[in-house]
Amino acid sequence: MEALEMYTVDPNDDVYTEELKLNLGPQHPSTHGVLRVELKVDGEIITASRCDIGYLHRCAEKIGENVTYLQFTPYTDRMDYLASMNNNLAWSLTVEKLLGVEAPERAQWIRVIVAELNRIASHLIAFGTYGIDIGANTPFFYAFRERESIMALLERPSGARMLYNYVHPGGVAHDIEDGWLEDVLAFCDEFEMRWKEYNTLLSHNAIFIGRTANIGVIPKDMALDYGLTGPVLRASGVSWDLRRDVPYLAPYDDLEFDVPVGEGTHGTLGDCWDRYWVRMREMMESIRIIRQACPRVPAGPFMDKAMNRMYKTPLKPEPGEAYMRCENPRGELGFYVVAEGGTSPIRCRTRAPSFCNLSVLDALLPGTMIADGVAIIGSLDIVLGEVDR
Amino acid sequence: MNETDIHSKLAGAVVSGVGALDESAKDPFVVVDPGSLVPAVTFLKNDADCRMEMLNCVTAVEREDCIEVVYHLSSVTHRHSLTLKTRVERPAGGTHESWIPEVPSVAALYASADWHEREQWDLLGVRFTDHPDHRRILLPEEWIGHPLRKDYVYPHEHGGMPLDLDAVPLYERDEATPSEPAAPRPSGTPLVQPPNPNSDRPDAGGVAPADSDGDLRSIKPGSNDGGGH
Amino acid sequence: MTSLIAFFEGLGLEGVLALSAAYALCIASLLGFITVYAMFAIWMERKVAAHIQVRYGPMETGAWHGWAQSVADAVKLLFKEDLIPPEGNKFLFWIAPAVVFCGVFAGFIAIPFAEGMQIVDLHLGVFFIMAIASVEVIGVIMAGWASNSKYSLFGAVREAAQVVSYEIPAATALLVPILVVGSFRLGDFNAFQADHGWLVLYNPFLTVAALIYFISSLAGCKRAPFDLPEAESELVSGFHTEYSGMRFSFFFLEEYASMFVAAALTATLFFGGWNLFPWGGGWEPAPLAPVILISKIFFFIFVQMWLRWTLPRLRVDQVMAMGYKYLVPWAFVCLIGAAWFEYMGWGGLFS
Amino acid sequence: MGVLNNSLPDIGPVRAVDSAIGWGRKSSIWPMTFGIACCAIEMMAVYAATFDLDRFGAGVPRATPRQSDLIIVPGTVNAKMAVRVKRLYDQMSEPRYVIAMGACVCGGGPYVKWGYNTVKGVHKIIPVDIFVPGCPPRPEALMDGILKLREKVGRNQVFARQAQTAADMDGRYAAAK
Repeated sequence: MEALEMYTVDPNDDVYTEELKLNLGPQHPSTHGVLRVELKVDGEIITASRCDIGYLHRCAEKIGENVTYLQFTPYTDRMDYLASMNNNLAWSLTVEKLLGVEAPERAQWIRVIVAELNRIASHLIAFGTYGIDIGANTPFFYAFRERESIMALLERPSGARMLYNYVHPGGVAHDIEDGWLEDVLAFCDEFEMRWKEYNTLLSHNAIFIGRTANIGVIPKDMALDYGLTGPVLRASGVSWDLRRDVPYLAPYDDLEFDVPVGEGTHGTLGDCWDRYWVRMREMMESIRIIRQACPRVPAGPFMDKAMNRMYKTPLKPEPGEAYMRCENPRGELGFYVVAEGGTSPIRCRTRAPSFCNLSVLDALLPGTMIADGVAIIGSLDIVLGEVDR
Repeated sequence: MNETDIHSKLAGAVVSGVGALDESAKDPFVVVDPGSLVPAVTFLKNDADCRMEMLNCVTAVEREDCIEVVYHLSSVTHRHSLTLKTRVERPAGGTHESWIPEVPSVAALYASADWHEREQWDLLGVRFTDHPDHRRILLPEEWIGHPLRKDYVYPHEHGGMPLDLDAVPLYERDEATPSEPAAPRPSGTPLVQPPNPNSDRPDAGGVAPADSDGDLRSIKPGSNDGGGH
Repeated sequence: MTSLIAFFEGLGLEGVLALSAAYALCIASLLGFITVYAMFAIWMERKVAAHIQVRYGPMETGAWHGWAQSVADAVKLLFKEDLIPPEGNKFLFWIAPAVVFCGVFAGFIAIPFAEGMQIVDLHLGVFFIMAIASVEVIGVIMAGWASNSKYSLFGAVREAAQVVSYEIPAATALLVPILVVGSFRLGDFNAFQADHGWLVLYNPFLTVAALIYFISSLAGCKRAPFDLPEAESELVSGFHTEYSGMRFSFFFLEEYASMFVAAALTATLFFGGWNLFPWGGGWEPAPLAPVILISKIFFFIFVQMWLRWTLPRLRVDQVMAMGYKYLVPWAFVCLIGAAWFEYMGWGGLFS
Repeated sequence: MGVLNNSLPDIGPVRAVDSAIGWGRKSSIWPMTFGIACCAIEMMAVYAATFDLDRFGAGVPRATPRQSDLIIVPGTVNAKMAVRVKRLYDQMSEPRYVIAMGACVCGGGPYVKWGYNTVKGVHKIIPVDIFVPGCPPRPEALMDGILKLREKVGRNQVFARQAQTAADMDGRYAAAK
């Protein structure tokens, strides 16, 4: 940023530059959907920015207040559409907390496997689209190739390709078929090989490191102040993972996994490369979790019997409220539900990780170049469906 | 520390306005007066034993008799969390959207509160006093009403874009004979335009031309704005 | 050219008439060549990209591997609405693609495909190509400015900065073989390399110079990793954001044509021209010369495509830093080093 | 072409020119890089290696509306976005085609009842050529939609007068195939 310091705008000078207003989005190739950022630029350098969101506001919270608890599950799919399983899981856990029930053990282990598979799928999109943002198109195609395998795996128990509606309050919607776990393990072996390929192609590429290292640095205090969570927080050096620190599913206690934290390998702690690299390493941790979990899935029911009976009439929790949070691929997804005895809650609040992670953007952009701005937006890995809900 | 310890520390430190801890709830919560919200949050953030570094979520809840604002705080250092609530009673007659409750903003303490509070203003119409940038966030600035209120009336169209299922498509509309305006909705209270606190325009809250608010948004269509690449 | 004029004179045309007939024939055949080549190159680019990206690319249009894909694209673009932004400068917007195309088109006339098989045998051939190729920048700036779009303007300014900066290392690197051969005439390079082997192997400085020229030519052709003027993830489509239909296809054509010129210079100046083997020769049958040269050119075009679909894009300040901090000094080092080697009489691996 | 549009008699040579243009257009439908919501991910899957839309010559996503022929509207359009979608459509150059992808875009989808903010179908805003329902449609469904669009584009008449009878239409359809 040394260029910026000697670059001051003074209209009294004989030669001075004017600021230009540049509008990024809502239709722009690299705003990851319909984010709109209004920029003031001085040449290539951004001097001020303002996020404008809401281009995908789909009234999810209003719908949550009008439909039953079970009916809301598919709407959670459509919030973070890259990690539907994790969203289903968070919602189911919230309703279970409200009802005071717990899913049977088999369901819990299945939930862990599908959630981690979906975490990999989500990080693969982050990897692929980040490559496009930086100007390398090929990683996207590689990422989608493996993502298709994951989708095929998740399609078998759930019946859907992308928005699964699979994890329900009280368990999972269907049992897994025989042989599915073996296929998951086979995928793990294949993926490990592919992962190395990605690193050869993109992660350690000198141009890629040059574009992402030292860019968009989020210090630890700033990250906490903005309520950032997930890989974005961990890249800033805060070891905070709800799976480990606030275990919301019993199996996570029994599983061994590391929480990757940013190290500032190629630049400063908390820069874009760190965020990218934390995601890449998290994929391998997820593989590790799946490998441990697959042999340990116990026999038994996949759905709570009492809950299954309750589905015949809409669920009616006692008046009360519950806040449940889960570690999603993008960070802490929280559902805050207030029930007053009816078949639908009176308030159904979503604490979306992308929403909080995006709020830091306006603080990061000033002083960077336009190309860096694209790199920063990509490294935050937002999903607009979740930002706007 | 668990919630009880935090509550006793908090009750001891802040002079007034901290209610009892409701331990029967699934997430035990403390109710504080709106007036003592900022001191309470400041204490929770700065006290060495509490260290609530992170404000996870700000939620406004419309109840029968009041609007509640719920703060979920958590500490990364000590791995504990607390739910804090503040309540604004509904005045007599304040049943519809004209009633705008006011709660002090904590955006000066937590940067994350900025967007959360804007969202609650946008969707539920809770005004956060001293908020640095008190605008709508999800809906367009000229939107009428706050949709998560229980008595919200759904609009038929916005900014020329039809929102009804049976609306006539834009390109099939005959300019000479405009289509019949949709019949007014049978139920619901009359639409009252809420005042826009952060605008100096006299017609704030009314129908304004798109993208005409704020200095940055004044990029006009035709130059290089909005939808166009 | 002279032989063509003689041919027309033999047909009974005189003086100016024979000259203009010869020129018309040349221009027509060149236009045809460029169009056919560009269509093939675009198809090739899509296939190369697809195979790098574990897919097939065009398969349906035409029967065999989508060979007619570019033809269909051309037909489509020909019959597409031609939009001119009402707020922009209509005349400049209209003429910019032509200016861009003319610059590159003129570069083709000096390329020798075989002994005597070139339109004009210029004594300053290398110089001419370098100079005329720079005209393209003017057209791009015209396009960016006349579009009345901020993204176009950004793309145009980036192009201006980048191309002008990379002319310096490119020209300096080209001076190295010129110094060794002692001529600007492109035909002389072929003759020299027939005697002494490929110049890229002549001495180490020429090897580095070849690399520097190739990298600079990538920047000159706006190819990745230097495709900043049309960086899709940042500037939508850069300077041609507002162009549609046929006018847009001229920019397409220009990009591929300039790739050809750059690859032709690389092949002629450093990689033996139409001499097949690195140790020189000149004994290949004459009809094979164009085949050899064009194969080499397509190899370099393939390398350009390969790089494009593998590497991420540099940032604008990194592009400048790379040009001025690394390429320019190294180009001068090569120039001085090669001069020293020539003075000492060293070099010439195969001579 | 302007005045010549659909004004020449429907005879053999004109028809041949028309079908050549139709062949060019249908073989080279360049979509716009445009993503809104969930469906955009499935749309990306269609471009990606497994499905590879480029086989049909449609895999050149252009970022600018000026150069694109097809706008796939992939995901819920709300009041704020609808203005932009309309403007994008207006900025495209003729001939332009629209595919409505997904239930939300075809008619409101899951948000039809309680969505105070959503436009119930993008056909309220811009004319749509092909509807691809599903939430989200599988990539195969979108591929099918694009193939249907190819058929539609291929039998379009540029110069010749519009077909008058159904039999005439069928003849053209067979010829275009």
